[in-house]
Amino acid sequence: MTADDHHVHDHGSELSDMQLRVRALETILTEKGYIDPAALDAIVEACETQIGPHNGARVVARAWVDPDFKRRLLEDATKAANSLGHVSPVGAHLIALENTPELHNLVVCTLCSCYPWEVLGLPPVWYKSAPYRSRAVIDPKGVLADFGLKLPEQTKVRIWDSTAETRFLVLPMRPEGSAELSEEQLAELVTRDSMVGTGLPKSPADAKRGASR
Amino acid sequence: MTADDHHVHDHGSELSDMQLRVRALETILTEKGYIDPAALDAIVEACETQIGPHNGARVVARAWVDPDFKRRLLEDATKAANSLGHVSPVGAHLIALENTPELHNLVVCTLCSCYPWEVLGLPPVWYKSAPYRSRAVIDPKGVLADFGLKLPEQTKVRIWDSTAETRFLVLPMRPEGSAELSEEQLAELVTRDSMVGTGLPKSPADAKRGASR
Amino acid sequence: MSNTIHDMGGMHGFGPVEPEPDEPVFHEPWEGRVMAMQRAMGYTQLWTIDGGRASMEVLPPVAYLAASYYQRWFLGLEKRVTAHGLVGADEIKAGKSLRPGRRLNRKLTAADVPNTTRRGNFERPAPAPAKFKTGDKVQTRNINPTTHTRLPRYARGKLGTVEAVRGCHVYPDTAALGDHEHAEWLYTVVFTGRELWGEEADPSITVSIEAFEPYLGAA
Amino acid sequence: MSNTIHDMGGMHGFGPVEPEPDEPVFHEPWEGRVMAMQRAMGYTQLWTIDGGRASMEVLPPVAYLAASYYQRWFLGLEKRVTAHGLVGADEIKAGKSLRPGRRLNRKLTAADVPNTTRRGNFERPAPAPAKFKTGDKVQTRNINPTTHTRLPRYARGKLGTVEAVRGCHVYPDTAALGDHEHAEWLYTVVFTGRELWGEEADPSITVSIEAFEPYLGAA
Repeated sequence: MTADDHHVHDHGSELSDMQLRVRALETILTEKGYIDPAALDAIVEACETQIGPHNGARVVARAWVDPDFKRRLLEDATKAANSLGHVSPVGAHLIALENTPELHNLVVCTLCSCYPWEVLGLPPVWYKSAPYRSRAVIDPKGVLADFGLKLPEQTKVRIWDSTAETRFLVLPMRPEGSAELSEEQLAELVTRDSMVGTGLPKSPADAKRGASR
Repeated sequence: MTADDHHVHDHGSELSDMQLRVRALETILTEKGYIDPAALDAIVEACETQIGPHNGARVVARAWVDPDFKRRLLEDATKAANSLGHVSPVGAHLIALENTPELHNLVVCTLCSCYPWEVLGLPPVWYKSAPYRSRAVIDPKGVLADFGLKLPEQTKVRIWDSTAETRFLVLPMRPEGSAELSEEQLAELVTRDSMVGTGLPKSPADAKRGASR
Repeated sequence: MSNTIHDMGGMHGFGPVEPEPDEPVFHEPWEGRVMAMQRAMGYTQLWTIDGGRASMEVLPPVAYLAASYYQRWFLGLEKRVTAHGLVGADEIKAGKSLRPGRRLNRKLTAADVPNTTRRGNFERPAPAPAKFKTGDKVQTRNINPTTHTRLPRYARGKLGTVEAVRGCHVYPDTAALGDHEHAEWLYTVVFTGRELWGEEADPSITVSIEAFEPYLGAA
Repeated sequence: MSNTIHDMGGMHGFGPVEPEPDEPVFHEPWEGRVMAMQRAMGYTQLWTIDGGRASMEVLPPVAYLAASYYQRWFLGLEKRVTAHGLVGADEIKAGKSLRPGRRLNRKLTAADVPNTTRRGNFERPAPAPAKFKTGDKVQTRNINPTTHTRLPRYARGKLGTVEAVRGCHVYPDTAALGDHEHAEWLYTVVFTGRELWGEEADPSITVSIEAFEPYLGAA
């Protein structure tokens, strides 16, 4: 057993510890009148159902079909996203980053886990992990390779380190062969990873086969 | 229990694990004919008895009483130390660093644990620890304060990061009130820490009271 | 503290990124509770997001790295509620409240939740005009404060270009110390990969940070 | 790897230095055995001290930090003997030898030990004259290799002064990759605290590193 195995092993056994400790803190904060468990329930439910990458996908799909919306999105993504009634409200300083054949955008938060959760939901574990946070800024192509993504030779990569309260949403390129699709069908092609920059949208063919992420 | 406590706690229980694992590796290496346990015994014994700060102390004491030796020590510490028959043999590239009222020298190895072990013995745990390695180069006065050492206002601090195979021995200032002492008595005043730069030599009065380190 | 393990941009050795297929929003129910407690306590306005971050950054490095993400949030939250005198260490130990709570400015109810799924706005009126404009060459300062900052180590003392002026925002370095309103101009500053990582770096890479004005000097 | 957790100069958050009064040479008997095995295996000349260091630097960061010093040595040694094909992973697992060992160049005996308490000499004949001399201003290069180096992160891309020329020594960056003889000039290069840590740093501090010629450019 290495020291490393040791920690991995601990981790499992700590989970039930954590459950007890978290419950105790919630009890204390509730008894002291600081929090209302019903509010916590509502937050958890919102995270599990309401907010999520489907919101971002709708923004992207609209930008693909509506040049005027796309222009407004690149000008002020908060305002543009909030103009779509079916997207949950977006706070200040959302910034849309347009991918082109010449430029691929990749978003990271090296210092913690800043993420545009109103449009993408809570960040996945990998986004908050040391491997992603440490490597995205020094070895972005290696990181993309971990996601199975190899960009064309001529494409430059721009990494956005989210060090302040501005938040970044990648506007991926519309996939080939999607000319006939409706806005709703296009939204189905937009993956979470394609809006972070670690993936591309699904192709219409992939979507038919039911590929996910 | 915090995650931190958890690790501290593990540490204790790992010791016996370590004993078993180390013994197993020694058995394998011996059975395969790579090592001779008697040689290991001899190395451990040399570390526990032969090499140690008493060697460095003799070098320092001689430099305090013999200006010509001091000159030679500052020119080529390996050669000068090896000219003292009673000091165990010193390898190449030992460099002596003279403390003065204007300049205090402090030795660290930020990348691992490089240390002039022929004259000081194996490094203490603190020298190899993350707190010392991380802070000595950015907050040397804070580190000295951890050792209870406050330098005069006008004293500059020079930190030597041992990033190669050169090794550094601090030549501390001879303490006040030591004019009457013999070379052997002076050697008793020279502490390990005073030769790393994290301490000063004992004063003759301290030495009488039996202060150590 | 600024140069703690959380500032890991450019470090090696953490291994590959491992995406999890069909990852759930929470892996354990307690993770959701921690996230929700964080939001609910944030609503009291006793600290800003910067205070929250700072309380995780001071975790011992082994604890920081060994803890999972929500464990870190939990440890930070526990630290913050005790540091602010909201909960006693004895209560944490006992696992229950031992005395009445303090009166707080506001308390999040379930009815408020829909409004809190929108991020707060940290933009503030500008006390002075912006020093830099788009296209300006700037050099990031080499600062190493023992308090919170959002200027990562890898981007200190580097030459970059202002790409956008983002308005005037609450300044994290002072907000973490309790001044929740002091604001500074915020810029997107872009660096070449070679400026950050040396002449052997991939020339097709650029990296930007969101940099507050005190992080920058004219180049 | 170069930017791993072992390169911790200038980091915050590890807490105070805690000297131990009357510290023993070894805290546990196994520590002495690990130290001695390290020396005995080093004597075989299958790797240099740089290879030894590199094998510890690639430990996962949590393992590196959580392990005690001699645990780290042990983990590094275990990695090295298996990586060099001296011991099989199956033998490590079994805790005993399962087949005869390879023939090695030399084997340390008890009689050799007195000679091994003297450090090896890594100085080598110079292939070319030194590029720099005492007093020269130099700028350290900004390198971020994924292999071993002895140029710490905090001293990269900084202006310094050559204070001494130390001769021509085996170059760690290539030695760790298996070339045990390639040598480079070595210099003591000194920096002001302000160059390293910014204008707010204590002006009474200077820091030097021992820098190999490939780490340096003229300033």
